[in-house]
Amino acid sequence: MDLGLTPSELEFRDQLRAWLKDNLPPKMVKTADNTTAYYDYLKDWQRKLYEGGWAGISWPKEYGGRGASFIEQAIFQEEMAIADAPERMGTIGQGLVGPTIIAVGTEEQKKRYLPKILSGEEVWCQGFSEPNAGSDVAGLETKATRDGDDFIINGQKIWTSYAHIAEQCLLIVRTDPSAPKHKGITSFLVDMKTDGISVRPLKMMSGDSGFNEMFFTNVRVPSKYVIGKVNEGWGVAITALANERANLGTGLYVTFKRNLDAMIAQARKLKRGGRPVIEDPVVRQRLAQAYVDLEVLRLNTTRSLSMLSKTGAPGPEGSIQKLYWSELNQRMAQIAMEVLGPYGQLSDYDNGRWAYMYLRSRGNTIEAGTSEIQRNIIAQRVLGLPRTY
Amino acid sequence: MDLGLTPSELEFRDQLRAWLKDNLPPKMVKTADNTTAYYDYLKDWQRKLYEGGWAGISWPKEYGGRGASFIEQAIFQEEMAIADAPERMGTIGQGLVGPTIIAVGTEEQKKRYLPKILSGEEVWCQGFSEPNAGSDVAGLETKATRDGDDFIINGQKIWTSYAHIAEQCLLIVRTDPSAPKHKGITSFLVDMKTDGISVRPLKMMSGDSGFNEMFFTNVRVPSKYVIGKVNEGWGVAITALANERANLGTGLYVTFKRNLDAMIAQARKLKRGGRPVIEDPVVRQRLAQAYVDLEVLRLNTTRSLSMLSKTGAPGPEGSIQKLYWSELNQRMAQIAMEVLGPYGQLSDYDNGRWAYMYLRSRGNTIEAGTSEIQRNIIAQRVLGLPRTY
Amino acid sequence: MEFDLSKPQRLLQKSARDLFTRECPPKRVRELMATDTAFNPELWAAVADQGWLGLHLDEAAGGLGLGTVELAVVAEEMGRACFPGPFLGTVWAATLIAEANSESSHLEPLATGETKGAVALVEPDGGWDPSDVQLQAEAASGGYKLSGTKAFVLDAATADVIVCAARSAEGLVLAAVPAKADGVQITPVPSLDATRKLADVTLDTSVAADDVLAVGKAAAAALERAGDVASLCASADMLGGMQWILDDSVEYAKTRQQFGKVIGSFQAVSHMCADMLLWTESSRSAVYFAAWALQAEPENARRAVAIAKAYASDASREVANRGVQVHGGIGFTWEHDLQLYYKRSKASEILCGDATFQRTRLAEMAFEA
Amino acid sequence: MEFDLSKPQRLLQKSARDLFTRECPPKRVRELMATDTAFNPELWAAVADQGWLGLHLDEAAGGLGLGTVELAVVAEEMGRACFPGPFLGTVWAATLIAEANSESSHLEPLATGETKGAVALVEPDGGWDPSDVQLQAEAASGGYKLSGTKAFVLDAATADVIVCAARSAEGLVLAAVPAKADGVQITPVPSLDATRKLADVTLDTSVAADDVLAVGKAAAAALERAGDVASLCASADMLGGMQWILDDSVEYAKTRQQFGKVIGSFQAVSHMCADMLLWTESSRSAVYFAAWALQAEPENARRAVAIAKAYASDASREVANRGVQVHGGIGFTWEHDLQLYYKRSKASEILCGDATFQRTRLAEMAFEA
Repeated sequence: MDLGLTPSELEFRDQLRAWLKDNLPPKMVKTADNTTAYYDYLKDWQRKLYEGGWAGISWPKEYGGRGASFIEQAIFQEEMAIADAPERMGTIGQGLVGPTIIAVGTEEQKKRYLPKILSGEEVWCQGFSEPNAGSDVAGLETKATRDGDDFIINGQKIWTSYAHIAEQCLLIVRTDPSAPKHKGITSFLVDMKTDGISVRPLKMMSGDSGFNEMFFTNVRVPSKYVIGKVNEGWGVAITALANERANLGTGLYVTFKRNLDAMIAQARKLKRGGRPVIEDPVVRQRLAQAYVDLEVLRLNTTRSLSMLSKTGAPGPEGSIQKLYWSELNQRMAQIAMEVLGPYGQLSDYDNGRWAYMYLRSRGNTIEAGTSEIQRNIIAQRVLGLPRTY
Repeated sequence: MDLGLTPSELEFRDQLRAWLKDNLPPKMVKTADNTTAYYDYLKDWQRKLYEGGWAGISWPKEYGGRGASFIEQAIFQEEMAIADAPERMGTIGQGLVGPTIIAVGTEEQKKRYLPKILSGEEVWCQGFSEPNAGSDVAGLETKATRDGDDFIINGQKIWTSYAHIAEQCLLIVRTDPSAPKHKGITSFLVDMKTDGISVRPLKMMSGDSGFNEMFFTNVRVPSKYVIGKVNEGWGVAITALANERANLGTGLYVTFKRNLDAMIAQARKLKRGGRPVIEDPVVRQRLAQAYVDLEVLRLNTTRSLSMLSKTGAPGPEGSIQKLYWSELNQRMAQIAMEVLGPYGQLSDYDNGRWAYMYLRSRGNTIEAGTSEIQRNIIAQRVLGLPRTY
Repeated sequence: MEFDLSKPQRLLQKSARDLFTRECPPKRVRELMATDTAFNPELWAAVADQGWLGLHLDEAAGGLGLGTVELAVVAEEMGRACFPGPFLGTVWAATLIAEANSESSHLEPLATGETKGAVALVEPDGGWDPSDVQLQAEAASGGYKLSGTKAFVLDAATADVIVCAARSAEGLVLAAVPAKADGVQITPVPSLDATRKLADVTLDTSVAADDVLAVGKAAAAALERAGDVASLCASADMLGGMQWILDDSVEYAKTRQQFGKVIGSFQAVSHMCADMLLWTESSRSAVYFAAWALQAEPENARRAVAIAKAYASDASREVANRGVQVHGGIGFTWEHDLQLYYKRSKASEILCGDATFQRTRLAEMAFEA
Repeated sequence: MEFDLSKPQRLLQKSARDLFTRECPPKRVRELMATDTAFNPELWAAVADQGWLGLHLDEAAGGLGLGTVELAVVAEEMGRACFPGPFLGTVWAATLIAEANSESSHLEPLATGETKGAVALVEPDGGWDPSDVQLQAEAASGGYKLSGTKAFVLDAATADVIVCAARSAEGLVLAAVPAKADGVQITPVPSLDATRKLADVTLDTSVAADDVLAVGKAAAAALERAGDVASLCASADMLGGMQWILDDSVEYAKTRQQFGKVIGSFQAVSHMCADMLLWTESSRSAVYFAAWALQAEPENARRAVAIAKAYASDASREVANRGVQVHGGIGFTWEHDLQLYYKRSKASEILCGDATFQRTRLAEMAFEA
């Protein structure tokens, strides 16, 4: 075990630090009201990273990545945290679709899609869930029928993050209704400008619209946009979901650490009963608990990237990360409320970030697979316990 | 809603107080080492209660009870708490077997058994669980076969509290192996001195032997000891279990309150880092949490007795009480450890009561139906959700 | 002894539930949420006509002369309906005036719903304890001059009269300040729960002798006692919310299908529902007892109320969290009514002091030798 | 960078596991538990022969010259085997001496296992922080006279030498006190974990100049640093215990049948196992990082150790609790080995300060501006 950096890793880090020093944008905090401006901000930052050669650290060079190791990817994230850099743009494209295309896409698909993911030019969404297929993703009903060399898609998707701003969609649909549930599914890479796709933002309880409903009415997609093989798309979906679980959390340490620091700053600033909140031993315990849990998140993430650099592909252990970060963020939101007291509920206080965080975090244990689904995966695929559903 | 007492309830209370003033024994705390002496202490106390007319408050007078209401039973428990009286003796007999005999026993059985339960003369145990029938009680394998007017019982029971000191046993066995699981079971009232019964104490992790294994080898029991009807014993078991859940917790407020008071006294006495532990705001929060939860236990219990006085028979809501008190006692044991710091682990400190409580409480969410079984009952029978097992 | 609602209390419960079902469906709640005040004159009149704004106050003061149990019954139903508007502010203010000076001319209009009220207690650096009050009250021409800022004042934006707690050389001062008086500035502050509005109140105003309700120990005692009634209402409101969330979640678990079964047939879901029931029913025991103690056992009332508020504050947060989880994505949308209860639950948790605050008080009451 | 055991570290892990499987099966653990000291000369020799008592100490001091990662690897395996006897007390004492005065003649015998040690830090009214040390040290004839009582001293009953922390006019004093010295009274105190024994130590004894290891800041620094090593060992021990409990519970969930199915096919059980895995693996990340930081990044070590001890203390309690619940009745019996791990887990949680203590320290380290 050696958490120290090799000379080349050190060089990587130093280069990155130097680059960040010159290129880091001013800070911006996401709230319920500034969604669009915030996306633009992240998009600009992504382009800057790409142009500087700092996008897709572990992706192949020929597709716009840096061709470095997963370790360097971990270093990258650590440095982003230290520099208090903006969170990652295009979670779906970078975390889920890209790795899936790298794993199972054709050469043509890799060349066509990967660089634009890294440059931020194309934002992706993921058309998996449906109204009657939430936790039971494979229960999907959206259909594609053959028409010559094309497929005609009809149906409805829901909970598609970024669909309202996305250029592309990784879509799974049923192509053989007579086959068993998991055997008649095909995956597509679909241009969101294709005729017949409409998107309706779904307002969340937090007031913003991160999720969408998507409706497909006779959407014609040529077969060259199939990824993987026809009727074997469930395997593609599994790859995508495994990458989602493994990757969604990795960039979050940056965001969470920033939140904790801001919570500590609030505790220093606010008084209750005339005394600074930070001096309250009960609050200190809670903040320290968040601090411990957050450092363990960092270590878990680094450790799993170190493992990934050996195995190459993310496994069911990603469910541990997903379970961990989603429940941690909810605990942190609750601790923020305890720090802030009555200020926590105010929609305008500190740009509304705390009230927003409290509400938004509630979705964490639902999106990208509920905590119950993650526990199912851990029990079944990591521990070898029988299926329970 | 009126939690005030009626004149006759007030009279009951005042009589009880006067009696307690003259009859309360000196205190004794249960530890891992004084099991036998402690039972004798409780047995003496039970006899005193019986002779004073204070046993079986809500049981019919003709069988040695007081013939009073469930409300008076609640008042009785409240007064026992106020007086810091010993906990109830013979939980199984008073809480489970007695109410079952009252509900489904013959007149002869009532006359024979009930008074001796109340006087403490006969301690009861409950032969339900088996090595392969724990949570799945109806999966029992102990068999009884007809031999003229007798039954011959063979098999093994486990987790039978008090079996090592009990005079009588409420036993359930399989009398029709060909019938569906729940249809071939018969309940018996069995004298523990009958030939062929042997008892082996099961040492618990806490070091004492509250539970036992019971072995039945050709045990001959005349059919007059059947309670309920042959092959309809599962209904008797259900009645017994419902009473167990409803009654097991009611007397516990006394014990728990005494523990909390002792914890507060410890927090006052012990110092950590030179300061009395009671001044530590983190510990105060935890103690106050126990205080709140404990008062809610008292209120839940009183409320459910008040309901019972209308319905007459305990329902599945008893599972709420069981779930509540068992998890509360574990939380309190944990809080005790936080109050005591390193002293908590010492087997001799304060007569070893805290180390014992910490270990013993761990069994609370297993005995008398695990928390998982209680949640099943609540979900299925109170909330009307489907069966999940 | 009967630890259950009496027949008349059941009738009151039913008529409240019927009225809110009829007059205050979620659609109306949402319309009012979107306004600045969450106030609707017809809805207000419907409640005032029932006498529910003075339910527990003496008939001489314009009330119905019933008890705090009846008040809790109505407050629970309001929670179950997410009833919008200044009910709690008005009841709190009326109770405080009744406790501090029942002769005050402000009392009857509040008790009958003719006017609306608010209580200005907490300050920007303060807490929910009366001892935290620092807003300056200087004796002037028989009355007091008040100057300073109050924060998180519930229902101030709709109030006709604001009962303000201040500190003078003589100790605590309680003053009835007309909202339109010179030197009173009310600034709405938007918050999670849009059904009941908060505001900052800045004061630089003179209060006439008549409007000084109480000073010193009498003021402190009235503040405690009225605070207990307000805490009870907040707890009962949470109880009603928990019941709604539980019912709705169980219903959803019985109908929503995944993997070819209703989700309630998975233990992960059904056991969550069982825990929700435990928290809800335990809260009910605590809230009903506190309601009864306030009217029948004043010596135990503070403790009983603190227990109810502590327990229900934690329980209601957990029930609301589990409710969203049982629903999955749909429970996280703006369209689903669960969000109304989720947010109101958080506001009630904070109001009058959260569980940590209550436990701190209880430790003082229960642990000192 | 590699966040995983290296090949030699894996080999060490395997040889430790093999040795304990062979030499220290549960039957032997139970035999030793029942003795006054939990000490067995052959078992001790087996470990000493491997050099594991001085694993991380310099070769000059009789050690193997390996790092704290290797120490953690062995400590984890000891936890997994409930290894009885004075390993931790001896390692702690040797580390403390090495830090305070590596020239001391007491060091080498401890590092080679020729003698056994203990550290007397906590006092009856004190805590785990060196600043709590109050035991009196009075300068006398070049050395010190120590008087007072130490409590909860791990492995004192078997110790040949007890390193005692005391307070003098010159600040903290660290002294190596022979257990058999005049005026040293060791009173065993039975506790939950019978695999590692505690004792009270009463001192009224003189320490010669040679046995004074350090005074003032040097003493405080050595105490901190050796305390971190002891905390690491306790955390690694808990990690090994968690792994055993997890493995055993999962195995049981796969075989035990109820209602015609293995109990692992019920979500209530399988989700408990999933949580146990999460806690165990997260503890592993924290413990391995702390082990590495102690040898490679001294400036981050204290923080990393406090994080590991805080996280593992809470996690190990939860894992142990869930382990019993998964097993049901059988897991609550004396016969089942789970009880050994359950009790040892609690003792390790307390040792060197529980999670609350660690969080208090971390707040000081991390939150001050």
